[in-house]
Amino acid sequence: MAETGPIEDSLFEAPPMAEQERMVEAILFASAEPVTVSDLNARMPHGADAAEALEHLKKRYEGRGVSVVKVGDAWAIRTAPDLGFLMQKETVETRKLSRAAIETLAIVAYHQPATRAEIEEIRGVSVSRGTIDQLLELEWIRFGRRRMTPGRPVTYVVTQEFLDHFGLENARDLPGLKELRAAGLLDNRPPPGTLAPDETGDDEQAEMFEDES
Amino acid sequence: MAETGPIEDSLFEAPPMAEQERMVEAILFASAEPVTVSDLNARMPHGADAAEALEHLKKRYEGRGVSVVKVGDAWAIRTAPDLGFLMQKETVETRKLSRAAIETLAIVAYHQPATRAEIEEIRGVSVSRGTIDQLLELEWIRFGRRRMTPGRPVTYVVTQEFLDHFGLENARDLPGLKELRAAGLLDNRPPPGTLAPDETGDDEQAEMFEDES
Amino acid sequence: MPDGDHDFEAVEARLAAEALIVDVDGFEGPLDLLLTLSRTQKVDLRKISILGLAEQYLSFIDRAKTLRIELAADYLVMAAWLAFLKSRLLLPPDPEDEGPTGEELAAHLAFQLERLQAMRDAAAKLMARDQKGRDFFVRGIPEDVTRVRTIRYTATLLDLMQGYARIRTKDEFRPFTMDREHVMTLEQALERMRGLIGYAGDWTDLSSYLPDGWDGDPKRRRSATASNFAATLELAKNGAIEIRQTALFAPIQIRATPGG
Repeated sequence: MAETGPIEDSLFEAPPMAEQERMVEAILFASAEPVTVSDLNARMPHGADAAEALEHLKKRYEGRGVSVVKVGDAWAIRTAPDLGFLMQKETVETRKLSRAAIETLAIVAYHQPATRAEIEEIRGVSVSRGTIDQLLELEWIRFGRRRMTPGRPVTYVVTQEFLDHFGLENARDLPGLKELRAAGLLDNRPPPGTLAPDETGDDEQAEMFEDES
Repeated sequence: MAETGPIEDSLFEAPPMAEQERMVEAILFASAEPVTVSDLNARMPHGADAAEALEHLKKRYEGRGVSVVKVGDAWAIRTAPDLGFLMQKETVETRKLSRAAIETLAIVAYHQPATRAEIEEIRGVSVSRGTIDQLLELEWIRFGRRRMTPGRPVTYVVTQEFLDHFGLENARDLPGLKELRAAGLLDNRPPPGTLAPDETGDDEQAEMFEDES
Repeated sequence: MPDGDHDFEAVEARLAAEALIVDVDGFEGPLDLLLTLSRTQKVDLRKISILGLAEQYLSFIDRAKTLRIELAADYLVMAAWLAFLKSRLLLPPDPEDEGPTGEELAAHLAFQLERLQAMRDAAAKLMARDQKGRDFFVRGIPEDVTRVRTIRYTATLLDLMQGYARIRTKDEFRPFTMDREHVMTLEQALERMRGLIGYAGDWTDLSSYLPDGWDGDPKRRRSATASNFAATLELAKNGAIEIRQTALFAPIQIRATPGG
């Protein structure tokens, strides 16, 4: 374990906050992917408080050409969206998503964790294998916990990459989520005459969104 | 890509310098390569002065965690040199000590001070230089006094570090054979590889090669 | 919908339906089609007339049939269900029937339509957000984190003690594995038994077959007994002898197979 100079010093005293802010700045600039607070702390000298340094850094970059953004429990630096027009060179041509894929993505995002059957129930049509595969490949959705109902179906949830791609701090910030929930449109309402739904569905969803915080 | 107001205006009038600075910042951040001043000017609205904006940006980043640096005749944002250590991630991998090393260490611990010849006699096979070196490097053994016999061979003894690692006050606290047996710590059967001396030799060789990896 | 505008709206709906039929492939299932049809009602989805919608859908299906357009099975299933729903909505409820009422079924269909519409709107809002790689960008020159790998070797006190014990007791183990003097091999026993078995017409204890000099020292007796037993099993397998044991742990007895 080659504990180098600065690190050894820090065993006794954390560097000043201004210095910690510089460190967080350097690490975030160096990474294209969001970096979690625990990763930051692990890379910074002992005793450093990345969370606090991040708050300072975020303020510092307000209104600048790049900004410090929160993605789930991680942080990243991204260019300001209003300057996107300067980046034609960097623009990534994404494969155009089918309507089925976009709707499936929205259903997973708003109803997560969502089973395939639930997606099909909402869209009124079967979900093709390719649609799910495409979203998995984009790393916008991933497998969640299996539902504790007969057949233990797999569930899908959205990923950090999804949040990052759409500039969301967490899944609770999805546009219109509150209104949809208030209107009961995210309820798992079974067709009349069928058995009661698995009650866990809603609970799990609530948990899911809490987890994201 | 919404071509918003300010850009259209800029066809006639350059954006304010603060805005130009933001633009340079965003472009330098997002570009995969250092960007020349003429490239910057080409990408920014007409009338913009990238060189001046760069100067402002460079000043702004002075003393920060990243800095605006000139690379050839182009510009880029780079980690501040003093924070380079943050770009290293130390991973500690834990490996089991090889059997040859454990046995050698055990002999030193039980028989210290022990010469290499004594270790070999007890183990019944020759001890590779690498095994001794590894134990020296781990600071679990060190050189003791030379034996006052012909050739004045070096001896090995265990270190304080060794005692700390194995939670011993003193090497004499190591249990004897009888106690080991009473405690059920003796294998009832010789492990494979100890059957014939030549086999052990092979074994050690194999371990030596593992050491190399 | 028996009001004055009815005819006009019906005509408009019919025209819309004609257009719909032409690109029936464009629909993502019956619910999608229903949602599109419901737009012709020009009301809030919450106030939609499900009965009217059912009629629209059924006439759509009829038209498709007359135009000999192949419809996927799920469209027809939906048509059958809507026909059933329509009858439920129109006929007085049967007190005997415990199933859901027509109103409940209609309410659920309305909920499904509203929910699908809501998800579509949400999807549109989502896609309208600033997107990475289109509106905002990541670091163009990420600096790789170089990994400095440190290997830490570990050993426990137990490893150490067992290692030492292993070396120091090597000699004690030698006789068991190395000393051929005290071992009777299966081959030896088999050869010997083959010679003796011809004389065993009556049941005889297996233990009596131990060769001289192998029944005293426990180590030698164990080895000889084990090999003898294995040899008798082999002989029994070949049909040369029979084996019996009258009770658990009773002496094992053997005899030559009569006439064998």
